[in-house]
Amino acid sequence: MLNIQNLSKRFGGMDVISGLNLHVKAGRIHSIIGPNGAGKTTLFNLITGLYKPDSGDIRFEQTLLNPLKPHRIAKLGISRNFQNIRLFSHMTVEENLRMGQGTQISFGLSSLIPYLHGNKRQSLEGELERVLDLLCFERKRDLPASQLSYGEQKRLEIGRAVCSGAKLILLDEPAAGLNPEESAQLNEFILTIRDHGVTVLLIEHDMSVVMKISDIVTVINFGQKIAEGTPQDIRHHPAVLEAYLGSEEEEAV
Amino acid sequence: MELIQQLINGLLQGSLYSLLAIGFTLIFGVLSMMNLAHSEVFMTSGIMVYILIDKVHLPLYAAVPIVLAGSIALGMVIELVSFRPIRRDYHYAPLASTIALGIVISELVVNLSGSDAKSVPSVIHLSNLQIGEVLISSPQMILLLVSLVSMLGLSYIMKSTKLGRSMRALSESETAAKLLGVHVRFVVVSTFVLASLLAAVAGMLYAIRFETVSPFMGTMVGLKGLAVMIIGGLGNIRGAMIGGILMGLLEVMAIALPLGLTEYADAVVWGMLILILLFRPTGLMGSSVQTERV
Amino acid sequence: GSADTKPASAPSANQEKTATAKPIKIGFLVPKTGKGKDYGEKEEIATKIAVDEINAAGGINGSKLELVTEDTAGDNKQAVLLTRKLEKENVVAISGPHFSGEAEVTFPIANELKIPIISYASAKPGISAANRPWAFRNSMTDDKLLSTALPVFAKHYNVKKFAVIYDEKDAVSKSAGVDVLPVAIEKNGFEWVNKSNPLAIKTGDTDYSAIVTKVKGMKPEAIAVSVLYQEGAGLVKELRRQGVNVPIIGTVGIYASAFPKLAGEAAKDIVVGTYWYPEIDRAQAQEFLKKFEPEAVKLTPDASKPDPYAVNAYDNIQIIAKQLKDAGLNGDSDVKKLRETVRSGWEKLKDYEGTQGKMTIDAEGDGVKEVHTVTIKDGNYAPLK
Amino acid sequence: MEQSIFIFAGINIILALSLYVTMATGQLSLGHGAFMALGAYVSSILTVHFSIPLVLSFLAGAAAAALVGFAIGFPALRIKGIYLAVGTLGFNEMIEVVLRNVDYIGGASGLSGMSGTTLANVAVGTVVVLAAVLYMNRTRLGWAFKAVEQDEVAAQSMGLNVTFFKICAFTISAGIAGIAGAYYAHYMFFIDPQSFGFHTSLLILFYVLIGGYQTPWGAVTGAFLLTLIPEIFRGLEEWRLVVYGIIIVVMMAVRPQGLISEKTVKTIRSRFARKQRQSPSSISSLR
Amino acid sequence: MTAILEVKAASAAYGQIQALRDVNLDVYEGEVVALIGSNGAGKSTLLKTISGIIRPTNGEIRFNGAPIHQEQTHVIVKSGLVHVPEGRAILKRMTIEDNLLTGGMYASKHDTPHLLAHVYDIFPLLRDRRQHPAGTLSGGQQQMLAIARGLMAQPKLLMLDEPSLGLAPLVIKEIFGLIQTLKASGMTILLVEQNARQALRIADRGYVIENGGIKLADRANALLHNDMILQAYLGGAHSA
Ligand SMILES: Nc1ncnc2c1ncn2[C@@H]1O[C@H](COP(=O)(O)OP(=O)(O)OP(=O)(O)O)[C@@H](O)[C@H]1O
Ligand SMILES: Nc1ncnc2c1ncn2[C@@H]1O[C@H](COP(=O)(O)OP(=O)(O)OP(=O)(O)O)[C@@H](O)[C@H]1O
Ligand SMILES: [Mg+2]
Ligand SMILES: [Mg+2]
Repeated sequence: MLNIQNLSKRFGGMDVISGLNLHVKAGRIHSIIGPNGAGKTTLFNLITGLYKPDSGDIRFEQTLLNPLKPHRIAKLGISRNFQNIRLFSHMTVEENLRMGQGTQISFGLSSLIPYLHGNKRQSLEGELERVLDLLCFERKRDLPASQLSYGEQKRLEIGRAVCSGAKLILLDEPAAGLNPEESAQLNEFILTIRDHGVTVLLIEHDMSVVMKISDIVTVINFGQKIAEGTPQDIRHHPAVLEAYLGSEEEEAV
Repeated sequence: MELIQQLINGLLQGSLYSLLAIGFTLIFGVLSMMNLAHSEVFMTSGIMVYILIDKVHLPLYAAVPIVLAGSIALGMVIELVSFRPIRRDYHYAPLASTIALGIVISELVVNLSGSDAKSVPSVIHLSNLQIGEVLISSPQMILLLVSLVSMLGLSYIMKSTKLGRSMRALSESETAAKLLGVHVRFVVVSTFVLASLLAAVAGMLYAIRFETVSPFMGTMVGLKGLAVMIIGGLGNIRGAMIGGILMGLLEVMAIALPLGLTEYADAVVWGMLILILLFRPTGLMGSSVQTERV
Repeated sequence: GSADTKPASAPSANQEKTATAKPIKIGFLVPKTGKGKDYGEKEEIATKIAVDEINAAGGINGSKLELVTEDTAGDNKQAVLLTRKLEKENVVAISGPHFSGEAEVTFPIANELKIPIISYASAKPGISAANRPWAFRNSMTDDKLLSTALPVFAKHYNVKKFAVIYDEKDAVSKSAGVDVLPVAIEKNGFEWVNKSNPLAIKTGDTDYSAIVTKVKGMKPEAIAVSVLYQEGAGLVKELRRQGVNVPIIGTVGIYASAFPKLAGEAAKDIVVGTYWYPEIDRAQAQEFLKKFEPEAVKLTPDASKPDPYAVNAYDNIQIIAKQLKDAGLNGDSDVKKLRETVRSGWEKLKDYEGTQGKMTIDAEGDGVKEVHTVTIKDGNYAPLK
Repeated sequence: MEQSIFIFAGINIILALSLYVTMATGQLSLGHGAFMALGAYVSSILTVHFSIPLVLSFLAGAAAAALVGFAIGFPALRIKGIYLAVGTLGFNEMIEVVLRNVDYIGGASGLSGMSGTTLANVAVGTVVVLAAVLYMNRTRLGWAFKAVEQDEVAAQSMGLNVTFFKICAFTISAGIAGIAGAYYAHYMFFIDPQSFGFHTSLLILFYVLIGGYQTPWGAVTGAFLLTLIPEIFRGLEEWRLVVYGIIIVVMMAVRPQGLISEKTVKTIRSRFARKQRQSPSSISSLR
Repeated sequence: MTAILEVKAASAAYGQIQALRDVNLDVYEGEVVALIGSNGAGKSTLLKTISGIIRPTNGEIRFNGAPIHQEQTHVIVKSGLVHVPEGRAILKRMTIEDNLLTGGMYASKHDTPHLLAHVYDIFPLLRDRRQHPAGTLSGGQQQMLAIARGLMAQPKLLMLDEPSLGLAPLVIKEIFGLIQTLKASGMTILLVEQNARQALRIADRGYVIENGGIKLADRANALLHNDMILQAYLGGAHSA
């Protein structure tokens, strides 16, 4: 579904991503892990078009993403959340989710015409309620995003990404700031959306999430892939232990 | 020869813009908000010079400290009423507030001293410097030196001192600065004091050079100062200096060169501003390194 | 029109003292705040002197004169608003406004509402002509002033090569600098050194070093400046500072009672054509000055002499009062009739003897008066001899 | 009160709404005087020189302004915040200089002879513009503007074409300002370049900031109040402007978000709509 | 042992929203105290209230015996109570070193180089990039900078709001190790963590906060084995 070949990106003389190949299969939960500064977020930024690659190809279902603007890429069916929260802080929870549907319905001049897309709007309403429900935001739906706590904002961002109805969702550290109980709920949530046929590309440092739900894990360091495999393989991979996990101990679930 | 004279004219004319822009940029650099009443401090200090010398008949050396003190007080008042009550989230509010305050200040001056321009008696006659055929106005020369010195001094302060770091921290985030132990009020007030001092010096030297002050003299010069700040890059003190000189030179050259642009001198200046922004959206010396991570 | 006057209301001194008739209201548009404040305040003094004089002398056929003063702040929008407001208040005529921009917007309204309006200061050519028959200006435009003053000036200093500097932002100065001065210079057969090379400053400028350096290089024998007096003072100072000591002739904008002090030592060999200067040799003028100066000195001690505009404002009231008095009308008369009387009075005004010598309103609705070529001597305007 | 005041109030409300539209996408413009000038000049030339009907000339004025707004929108994309504010101010000044030097339109002397603005047609114009802006705000287009204002990067990732929305806002806004300019010109009988200088742009900014930039209602309120206040204080004579300034300073200190904020509107709306709102939520809580 | 920090019946609100209710909390000198609770419980609000970013509506807060609930933040910081906030509050345009130096504002000229060297030793990565704008750092790197900056202030009491946020497992271990080292060197620490299990492991005592009020306070070890806590905050019993 997503095919990345020989991708490279430099910042100020530093190779942040160098010659990375990545293959994401449809309907999977594909995790990316790696030390801080390994280039994971940069990879997301490259996929979603916020950064332009120095070299290499990114293909999504045959479409070459390299020359596309971020909003085009979003419209192709790729949505994401942000590691540093970027909510529409003056909008309410509900409005934020509604903005997430931007890929599904035109927000342009045609929206000035009343009653256009009536059916579509209705179905989007339903979907919105469902997400509100799933994320337990019903009580806070009318609260401005700025008045949520960190963890709540984090959850809202995930909800917004999910609302887009995208085929591929990129989640950057969704569990950061959630307590174990909540990340367990998050696991359920991610599995649910996967079961709805959505592909998930996940960056996460919380191994209780990664190891439990990933179908495949890619480990990168210094912008290069150092390992790839099932969670079981990765857990015992020496290079990964050395660079990322540290000595093997009680991560076991 | 004429060209050299014109270059000097431009340099000197620009130094006034520089000095004002340094004040503008200093305040922006700390608060990330604009003080559009800053040019009224310049105007008021000019008017104060006139009142103290022409009406109160003080000698210049006695007038100077009073003007400086008055301007600092005015700067502090501006801070008190237009900035202190307003939280960062509402960064537009000081725009309206300081414009309105500027109106209040200039209308007060008009009501108290009339709307006419006033001639300042030449108590000290700083004679012009004549080098060959080139004529250099001494007060403007001083203005240029003051701008240079304050640029160097302030750049150093901003870069390498505790106060400077506090200022920069404050400009990015008030909460973060507080958590790091920055005494917010002290830093803000010091900034206004510094900026007002510069404006006062500019106002006084202007009064001495042109021997005329008026309640409206802040408007046009202030607008140019604003443009200069933008040309240099918000918060960049060296940028403000260079921008001012550039603006002065350009203004003079629009008149001096036989391009038929005299009537369009202003358009040339603003055109340059727009051009610069097109190619460098954050000014000549504004940081182009993208620090906003996604 | 004595036929209109009822026999019973034959003028009598005692009746006037008791003032049985309703007062006659005159509107007065004046900039009392903002950029024109200092002018406006003096215009108000002068106007009040005129009103007081008339009321002290018994008013107009049994009516007191009542002034309705409105502050335009020099702002076109407010001038529009206030003109309509004054009309609603049933004023008989409006004296004002001051600025040409304000005249541009108020004259059409006056024309539409059929109320006479007489500006005492506007000097931009053509505004009254475009708004016949209700708009007038008791002021003179540059073309008329310069056609007299320029030859006198040139002859006096024996100069033939002129440079022209004008203010491109101020409409009056620009039209004088672009249309009037060049014509006058060439008509007199003089040379215009910067013909292909316009020299412009603009209102609000303060540093004139560049333009002066440029003029200096052109080596003119004389300089004609079409600028307002505040900019004018700065400009001549800079000219003198850079050693350009040629004589200077100015347009209307440069004549101001505050100018000599503002220009200081630089105010040498500066000539301007005017229909008024304080030393003018007329009893009425000196009488007016005696009342005016003690008031004005309280406001602007440096410039207590009236500008031509204040004098015009004074004359405006006197002329209107005289017209109504002569027509035998008072405050009880129909306001439409009063207005028409004033209008036709102005239209026909000829050789009126006011403070400034004979004045006439020409077919365009503008004043035509005797022109004096004056220069600055000891900080005062005096005839060029 | 004199009806001129209401005419000016109407024109100012249109201006404030126009600036509101750009500010809705987070673009602070101090160049709206120039757009107003374009509308004023184009419509005036059409009515005075070509005797085109008023309505058509107004539309042409708006279109001309919108076109320039569209053109300005592109460079404005890269320029943000205060840079954009001062850049547009520079644009305003440049347009003024250019207008001053074009003889066909009267140069510094200005242009006169227009007429036709009445209280009735200003009222219609104001209501139509207000209704349009309010409607726009409720559509997804309005939401997109808000999203762009709050976070461009996030908006892009929601599939919103930030470029399109920003230029769209600039174009619409300039067009609205052009309409205001046309009304102004045909009321004043006379226009000159100075009537549209940066002072005008600053005044427009005032209306929006004092009234509140978060909603169209704020812009309307600000424009209306600030048109009226100077008239109410006429009795203060020369202290009028001082008092005016002080009022604004105090207002900003007390309500930096402007008189009418989004919250105000919401509170008022929910007060009216309380009953309807409560029923569905109580049903869902029963479930 | 004396309480270095005493929070007595403190309440705080954001406008109408009551975020803290009658919170009582003590931290004794040399302790590590963990504060746990779910999203929106009020943990960050409590820290903000202590450090003077928001004013309590009620109650009293004392640091070293002196009341601080009316003090300005910079005074509180100067007295040795330092708060490393959630969301990092990095000064993005300033270089990493300037960030650190600003953090070490009240250190003497003499101490500053040593302090710098010290934190660079803890986070060598920061040394490599010390002249870069801090905004270019990756999320986790920014978190390290925030912690390092807190250390620069040489606090007596350090309040860490989710220090492990966004850090790789290896680094989290280091951070927890660091906390223990700091404790050993005599620093007192108030720790807010979602990673409750690890937090409680290194803490002496723990508080559980829920809906803006303290629900439970006990020795950390006891909390670790409290069934209710296990269920609600530690992700269930099965992994104990
Ligand atoms: N715009 C930029 N300018 C300069 N350097 C950058 C920029 N973006 C990323 N980098 C650098 O690239 C490296 C990788 O950053 P990235 O954010 O991708 O890391 P990450 O793997 O997401 O780390 P973390 O787990 O800490 O979030 C970092 O060293 C960062 O400083
Ligand atoms: N700026 C704010 N304005 C209004 N309400 C706020 C604000 N910040 C937080 N709140 C509210 O206060 C409550 C407590 O928030 P706080 O940030 O203290 O939670 P927390 O325990 O730190 O949660 P998290 O683990 O998600 O960081 C939350 O319900 C939140 O909605
Ligand atoms: Mg990252
Ligand atoms: Mg928190």
